[in-house]
Amino acid sequence: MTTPISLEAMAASVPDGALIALPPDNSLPSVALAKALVRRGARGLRLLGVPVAGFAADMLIGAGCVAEIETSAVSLGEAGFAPRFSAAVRAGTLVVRDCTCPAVHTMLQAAEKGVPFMPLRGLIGSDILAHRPDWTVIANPYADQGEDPIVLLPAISPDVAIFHAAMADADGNVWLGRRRECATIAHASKRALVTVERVVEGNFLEDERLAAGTINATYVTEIAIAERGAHPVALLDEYGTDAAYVADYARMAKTEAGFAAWLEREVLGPRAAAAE
Amino acid sequence: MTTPISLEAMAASVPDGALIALPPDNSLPSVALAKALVRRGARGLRLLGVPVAGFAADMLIGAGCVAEIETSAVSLGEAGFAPRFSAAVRAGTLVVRDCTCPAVHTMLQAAEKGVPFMPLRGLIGSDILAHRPDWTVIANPYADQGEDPIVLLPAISPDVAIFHAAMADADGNVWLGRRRECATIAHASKRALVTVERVVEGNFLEDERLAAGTINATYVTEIAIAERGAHPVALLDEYGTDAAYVADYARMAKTEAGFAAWLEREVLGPRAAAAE
Amino acid sequence: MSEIRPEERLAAALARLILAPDAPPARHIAVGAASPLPAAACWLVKKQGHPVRLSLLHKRSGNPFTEGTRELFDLTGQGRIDLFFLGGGQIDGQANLNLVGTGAWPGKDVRFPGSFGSAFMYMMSHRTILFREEHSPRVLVERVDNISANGVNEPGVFRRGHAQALVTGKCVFAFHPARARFSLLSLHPGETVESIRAATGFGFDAPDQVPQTPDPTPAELELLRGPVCDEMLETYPEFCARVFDRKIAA
Amino acid sequence: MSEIRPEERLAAALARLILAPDAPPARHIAVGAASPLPAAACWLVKKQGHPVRLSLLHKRSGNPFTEGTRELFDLTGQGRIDLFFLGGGQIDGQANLNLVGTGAWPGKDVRFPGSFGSAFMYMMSHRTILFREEHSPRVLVERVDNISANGVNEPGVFRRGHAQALVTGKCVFAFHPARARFSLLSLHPGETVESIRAATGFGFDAPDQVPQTPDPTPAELELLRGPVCDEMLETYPEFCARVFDRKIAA
Repeated sequence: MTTPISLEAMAASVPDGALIALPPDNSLPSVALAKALVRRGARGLRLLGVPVAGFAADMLIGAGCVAEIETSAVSLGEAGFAPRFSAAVRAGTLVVRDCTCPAVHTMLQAAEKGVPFMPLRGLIGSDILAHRPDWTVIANPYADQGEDPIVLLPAISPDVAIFHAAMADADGNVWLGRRRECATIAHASKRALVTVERVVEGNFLEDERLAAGTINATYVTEIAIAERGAHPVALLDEYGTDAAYVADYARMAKTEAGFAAWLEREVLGPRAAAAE
Repeated sequence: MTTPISLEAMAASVPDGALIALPPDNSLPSVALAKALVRRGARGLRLLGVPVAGFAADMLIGAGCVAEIETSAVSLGEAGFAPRFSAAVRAGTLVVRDCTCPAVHTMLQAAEKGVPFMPLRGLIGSDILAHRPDWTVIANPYADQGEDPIVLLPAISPDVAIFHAAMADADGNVWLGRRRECATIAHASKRALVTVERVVEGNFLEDERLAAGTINATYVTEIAIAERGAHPVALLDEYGTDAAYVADYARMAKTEAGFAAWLEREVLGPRAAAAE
Repeated sequence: MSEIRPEERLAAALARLILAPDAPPARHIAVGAASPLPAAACWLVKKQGHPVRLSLLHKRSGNPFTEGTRELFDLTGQGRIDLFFLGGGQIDGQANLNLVGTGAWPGKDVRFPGSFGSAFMYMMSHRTILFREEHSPRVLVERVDNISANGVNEPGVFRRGHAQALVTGKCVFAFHPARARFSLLSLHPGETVESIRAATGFGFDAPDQVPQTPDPTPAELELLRGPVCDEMLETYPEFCARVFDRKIAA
Repeated sequence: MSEIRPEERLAAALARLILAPDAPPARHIAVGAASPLPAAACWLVKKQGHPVRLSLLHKRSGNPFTEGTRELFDLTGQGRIDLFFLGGGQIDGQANLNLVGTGAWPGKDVRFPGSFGSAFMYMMSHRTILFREEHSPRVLVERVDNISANGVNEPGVFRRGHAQALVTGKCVFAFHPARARFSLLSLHPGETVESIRAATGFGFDAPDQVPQTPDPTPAELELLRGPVCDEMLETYPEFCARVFDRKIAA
């Protein structure tokens, strides 16, 4: 049985410097917890975009919370390039470890299986590989002929998985439907901090309709209730993307001053705090 | 849009000698299709138990349909040892490739990812490994120190995946809830033949409650309707195990004559055919 | 029929490449790029009655994947994706793609969003159609600053497919993996081989006679403006409003 | 309290091993063996108020896994399974397990069902309790005919845990991985070191004084016959009827 904690207590439990895995904007990021991390003044975070990063990552970078990011892309989708990410790359204040989507999934799946590495096809000839001294190319021992070089990727086990789910049950299981990359992230990570819209009675694992979209409580370290916790990102069939909110962010965050004003209004200021 | 075919047409589409992946008795085997394969007189089949084999495999072995089996176990569960499997091992008429559960999953996951191999911990020191010349031990290239030997398992891509699902929709997607090993089997296999209790309107992928337990039609080659198609095995929350039926099988199949009588009564005879 | 819009010509050109008889069959196409034109081309092929499965990664409802985003890459690894579309901030004469950025790694000059799955999809799909509307020496360069996904590989490296073609706002190039070079396939109205050379940073081959990229047929236009637009309205409302003058009913 | 059944003693002995203060904590236990006794022991620990998570693989409803059976092995690979139970058709003095069969590989003499996940679980769980009610030279052998899962490994092989103990119908052995040997921990009523030696095919160490396996306490018996039985009725009806004289209400 898991008792929900507050969003601020959850943010406080994430240490500076932690390696944090975040799903992308189409797969249930906890923007609410990202805002709480900005409020607590987190520093030196290392982000892993699974497999890409979006709104929450750009905000955390802009707020100075992030030292490193490993991801296949940072993008605001329809709203364009991620402005604070781009500025940080230009300024050289952010360590960027470029990746490619299936490599992120593969490194997490290796951790999920408890193996030190997993192979992946492709990648050979890309500068991504050339810039990853932690990736290895070996000769495929099962090759029909020749060397057949193939990339081995190391397992990655994030310190903290952070995502938003539709609901938790009385036993601490969380339900997020088909967004199963969040399950892989939770399996691979040392801790999983999950915000939810609501906590409901019963046990999702007893319900055949819900079980397949459920992450077992065994992987869930803490739950916090955050209504509309994915906003401005969509949550399954519960609410859509707030494109105007993202576009407004993209516009304001083009400059450091504009971003600071946005942060004050939406995250730090008294009006923002009251809205949480 | 997939139009269901008949069970007998589905059985006819499985060629002699095919490598067939079957889920175990707790995970939606299509016993109905296995019986149809017996009726069509299939020969030389190679079975893969994912990760173990049960009632359907024992029946297929007894009926002379099977040349080889790769599995982590063959068992009738509460009803004890699998009698026709045991007899075939004793008689030396069956090639048995012993495996261990996570190795079966890993070999299928390698095929699912399109990589030629995947590593797995454990296994070193077991005679299973000693009897698998197709498994390789390498030094872990990511070892902190020493050789750190680790097993590499080759990808396995069955010719046909066979399982039973609760339902199919109008677009040919099938739903089987949390029994996701069937999804992995389907992803890894060249063809997937799925029997279902019923076909319903709509599209499961449009329903957030059902999507997570759905296998996309892109992996489903053919669908056949087989009511109570898992019987005597349980189907999710729809029907339970028919323990008396399995116990009766276990008793009769102890001898070749008893098995032949059972087969005549339950699979081949006019009464059996009428019941399908 | 009203005037043909450039986007309609591009969609029809892409559709013809999808159906090219000398290419392997496109039974399952995944469309992940943000540009709506490849999606329009795929819908056009489907509405023409060809039995093709479309996995549209930008579709808001009815996401086809139930293993999360991993499933697209697994599907492609399995060899089930016959055709994919890619673009790039820079594309060079050997069909290398740069989605990372210009200047020193990882894009110290202008940073693009990132490579997404290109380093995998380009090698593991059976074929890829490259699409970039902007045709300029800034985009089509002699050599990309950074390679997100490479156009060709050394012999002995497992690779399932290559670029089939590159479609731009000015022309269609075919790509020849064996010699790692583009050749001019057709010119959009108003373009010449010389105008293309002037706008292109990389060298390419051109036959003596380069045909014009055909107009969409009336049947194609009818499909594009009707049933294709119907399918695209939810995902690409701005595109449908601009190109087809259609808006979602309030 | 009525007479103590042998099964009750075994369940209590298993529960004490689960809680052994010198063993790593059992926060998450998976029970996959067909025998109901390890399940009863786990429920006893839980009903005593210890915060333990049980994943019961034979539970008909509410299967804890949503990735199919793969998830148990992934969980164990992640190091999240603190304790597992294994048995075997043969168990030898180095804690090797044979679940394959006797005679030549793969069990030409008597074929058992097979190794299941033992070759992985035995090495990747933090600890394993071996359980086999039959205590005879046929089962407890000097050297197993075939090794499904090995008791110890060469140095340098990654292994997370070993057998903690072997519980039989006659006694409890402790296992010492460093010297790959069992020692006698306690004797069930009526047994002596000599009777154990006579019934055991492998050599083992024994201290000068071997204590008796304690009786279950009245509190343990009350829990076993009440709330533990309640939890087990659905999955193990025959066991509950035989040991606790309890049947599912019609």
